[in-house]
Amino acid sequence: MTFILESGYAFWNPLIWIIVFIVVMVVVYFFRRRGQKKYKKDTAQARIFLCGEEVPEAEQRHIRVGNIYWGFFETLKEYYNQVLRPHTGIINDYVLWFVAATAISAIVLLIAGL
Amino acid sequence: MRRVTGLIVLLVLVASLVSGVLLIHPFGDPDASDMDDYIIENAQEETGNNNVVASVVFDYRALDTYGEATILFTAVTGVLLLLRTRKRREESS
Amino acid sequence: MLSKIVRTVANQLILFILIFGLYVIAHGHLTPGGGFQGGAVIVSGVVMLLVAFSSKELKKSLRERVLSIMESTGALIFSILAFAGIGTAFFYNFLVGTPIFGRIPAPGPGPGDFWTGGVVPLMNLAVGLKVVAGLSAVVLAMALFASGEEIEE
Amino acid sequence: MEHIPLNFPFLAAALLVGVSFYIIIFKRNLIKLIMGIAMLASGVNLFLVALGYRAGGGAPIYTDAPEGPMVLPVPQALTLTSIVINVAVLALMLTMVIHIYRHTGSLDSEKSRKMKG
Amino acid sequence: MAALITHSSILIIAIPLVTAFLTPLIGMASKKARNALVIAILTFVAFLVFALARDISINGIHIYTLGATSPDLTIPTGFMVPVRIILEVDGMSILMGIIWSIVTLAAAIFSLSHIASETGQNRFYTLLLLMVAGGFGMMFTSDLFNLFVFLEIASISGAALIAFRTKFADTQEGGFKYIVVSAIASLMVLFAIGLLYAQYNLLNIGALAQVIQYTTPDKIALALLLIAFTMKAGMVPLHLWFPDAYSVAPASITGMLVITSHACMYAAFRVCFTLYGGMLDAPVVGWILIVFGLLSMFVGVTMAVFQKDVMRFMSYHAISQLGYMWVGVGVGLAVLGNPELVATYGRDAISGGVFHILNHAMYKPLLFFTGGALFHCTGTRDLTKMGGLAHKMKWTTILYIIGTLSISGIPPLNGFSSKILIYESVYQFHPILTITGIIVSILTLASFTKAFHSAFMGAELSEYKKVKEVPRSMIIAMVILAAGIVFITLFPSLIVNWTIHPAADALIDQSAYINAVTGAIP
Repeated sequence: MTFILESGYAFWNPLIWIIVFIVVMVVVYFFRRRGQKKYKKDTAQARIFLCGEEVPEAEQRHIRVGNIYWGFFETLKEYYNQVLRPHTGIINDYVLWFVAATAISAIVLLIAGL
Repeated sequence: MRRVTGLIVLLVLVASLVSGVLLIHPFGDPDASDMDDYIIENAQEETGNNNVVASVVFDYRALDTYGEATILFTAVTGVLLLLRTRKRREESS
Repeated sequence: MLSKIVRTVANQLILFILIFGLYVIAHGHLTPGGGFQGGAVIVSGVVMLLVAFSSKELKKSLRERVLSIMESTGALIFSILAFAGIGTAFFYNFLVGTPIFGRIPAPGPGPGDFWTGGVVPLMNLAVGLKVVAGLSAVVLAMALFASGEEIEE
Repeated sequence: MEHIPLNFPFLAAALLVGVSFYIIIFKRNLIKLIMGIAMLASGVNLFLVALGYRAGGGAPIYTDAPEGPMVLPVPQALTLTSIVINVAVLALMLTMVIHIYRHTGSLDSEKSRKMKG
Repeated sequence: MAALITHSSILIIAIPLVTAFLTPLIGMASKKARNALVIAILTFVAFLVFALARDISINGIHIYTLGATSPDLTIPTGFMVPVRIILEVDGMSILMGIIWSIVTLAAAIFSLSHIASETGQNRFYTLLLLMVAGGFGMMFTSDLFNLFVFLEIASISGAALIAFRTKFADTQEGGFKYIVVSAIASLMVLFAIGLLYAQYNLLNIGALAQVIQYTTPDKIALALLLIAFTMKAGMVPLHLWFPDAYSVAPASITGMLVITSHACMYAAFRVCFTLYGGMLDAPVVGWILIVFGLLSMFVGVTMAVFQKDVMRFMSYHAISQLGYMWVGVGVGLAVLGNPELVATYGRDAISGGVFHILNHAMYKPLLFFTGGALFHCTGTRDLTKMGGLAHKMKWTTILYIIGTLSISGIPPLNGFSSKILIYESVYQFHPILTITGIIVSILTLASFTKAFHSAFMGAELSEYKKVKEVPRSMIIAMVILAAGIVFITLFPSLIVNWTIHPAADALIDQSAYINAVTGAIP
């Protein structure tokens, strides 16, 4: 069987997954068809309502990358402060890290062999 | 801070390198030299070279030399690629 | 551009450097030396010319296009010599035992024979050509770039 | 450990590597950094070529060779290859430093950096 | 044909080299001829690689002795150890070779229009071919010093290509960082080779593996080799140069640089599994790889969420994905001394790690190419300036979605099949590894969604009214890789049985590699 991937515990078969996916899609389509028939495009039904305020242009409504996941970064502020510290961008530091890693692994290997 | 850590780490590295090089064979007395002895003995017969180093460079380890020549070619190409100027000046003028 | 004395001396000296470099390249299979070393000797002469004359002057006689072609040619000769042995194995020394460079020297120390070495002398020549062209091109390109001259594409 | 006094060339190579790492880590000037790399290469080459030495050995070349043992030829070939490789690397590095200087007007590795984080 | 197969391993290395020497000459005459030559040669090389792969699956390890009286004669008659340089291609090498041949072909096709407006194209293609040859040499050689030489070819040409766009300052900086790091790493590799050569007077990996003792200098050499190769592969905390160099290169080159990282990773595996093999203090080295791998996964992905430069963002993801492979193979290495555990989950862990190399080599160049397509159209890599590009670049959007789903391990795409192999086997070693892996996978999806939203979604922006879909050759290059993804998706078991398991077995079974050199009958 070329489709079944044995992974030790269980198996993985993309074909089954795709078939299930298609079946689910058909079911979803079936439910969707039973939806409201009264919906009309380009009427007040479809327009954005912003508490009566004027809605900005489509171009301005695009959320730029700097504003996405703000809460995530705010929560992990401490972590990011720490993890950004080694990222200095100075080539000398890169070599220092190399020297440090080599020294540490040499010591670990030497001690472990004793 | 950086200086102190750097120096400590550097000293550890140098210490391990020194301990490594001190435990190999004594200078001037290689432990094992099978491969080199074979080359010294057979270079004249197999490659017809009096210069054993040349026979190693161009016969026994010729792929290294090919790679070395390629590296030189690469570096020259790279330098000439990076120092190209003519077209750019035409664009700006 | 340096004084006239330096230029004249450099003009005369380049010939000897060239001969010495060619000697080192050609006898690479007999004496210490070889393509890389001899090539470096000749390039040192080119650097001397570069110091004595300006890069502008040198550019007239050493075209980068020519150097580029020379370098590719050297590398291609090397490749052809490598591919020629492919009947047996890549890099097989197929010239040993043939009339061209094919003599086998007597075992042990000896005076040395120029017509020995198989493909090694030819490879030395190819590498020498390549090193001369390549390193001259690098030195020249750096000098030209530093002086704000144009470099050929 | 009994052969420490005879191992000075190896020791010198290891220390040369250490000194050049010191230069590479602590000197902010890019040209000095390149010099450090050149020294590092010299240290490694010294180590390699010292490996092949045999006490009292001559060059492994049969043309009018004196009697006696010959030193090992393979380390010499390796060193030759390594030297040429380092020439190539240095040429390319210097070219890039020329460009960095043209663009940023500085040779300091901290002041000339644009990318961070 | 038989002769072609016999010599194929050296031809795969030599043909790109010879073409590289020819390219400047032909390029002076005609641009079109040069482009056609490059593509044709890379196609031919890919064909040779596949022919060699078929031969290896039938006849076992392919061996080629350079300059000997017969290519099979690894050891001179009447002698004990190999003298000449030997190329040895086993399951793992050929897997890397297949990856490299596909990705280089795609990258060359992508370059055709990606750098069409730049100067210095002759030299660009020359360096590209040299890099191809260097990569193949690294993968196929069984000689340590030769490995160093090819490593240098790949890194020098890579550095020159990174700095290709000389009019920007950051390209020069990225190229400089890359070459400094490569030079130091490869010099340390050379030092380690010196340490090994001093004790055993050998340079061949197979012959060295037979006699290696794991003395103190050997341990130092192992540390130097391991850290040098992991640095070149971009493992945290040695990854700092990685985004700097990868984000500024032309996109086609970045796609290839990812695979050179894999090649360095392959070299590290080769050193651990084949060179030291049974003598190795396997749990310690395994745990070193696992700890650094976990760090790579986590730090890589969290730094990626933070990025605003599209190429930089993808480079951090490459670091994170490389962590999966380190963890998978590290677990396999940690249990290497215990045949029972190897059979239970060690082999599956190594297979998962190796399978992830293959998958990553398909979707990460694809993502880098889409990033390059964005740069090609908008002239910027800054995600904050992008938006609404899906309206104009439909093909790029679809291909980006395929890559995103694949890298985040969404079933049924190929990223999932390798990740499930890693998760299930690694869980039996230590559950925390799997948990970290799943968290990282979620964060990967989150960050790619963010980049997708900011670049492709939203209304059309006025500054990009004139943007058109990228030229056809770029789309073809991306479609080649996407086709690879779809193929692996549909037939995971076929791929695993044909290529991944032989590769994992080649890593585990050290003796086969040694026997191929020393000529003993297995």
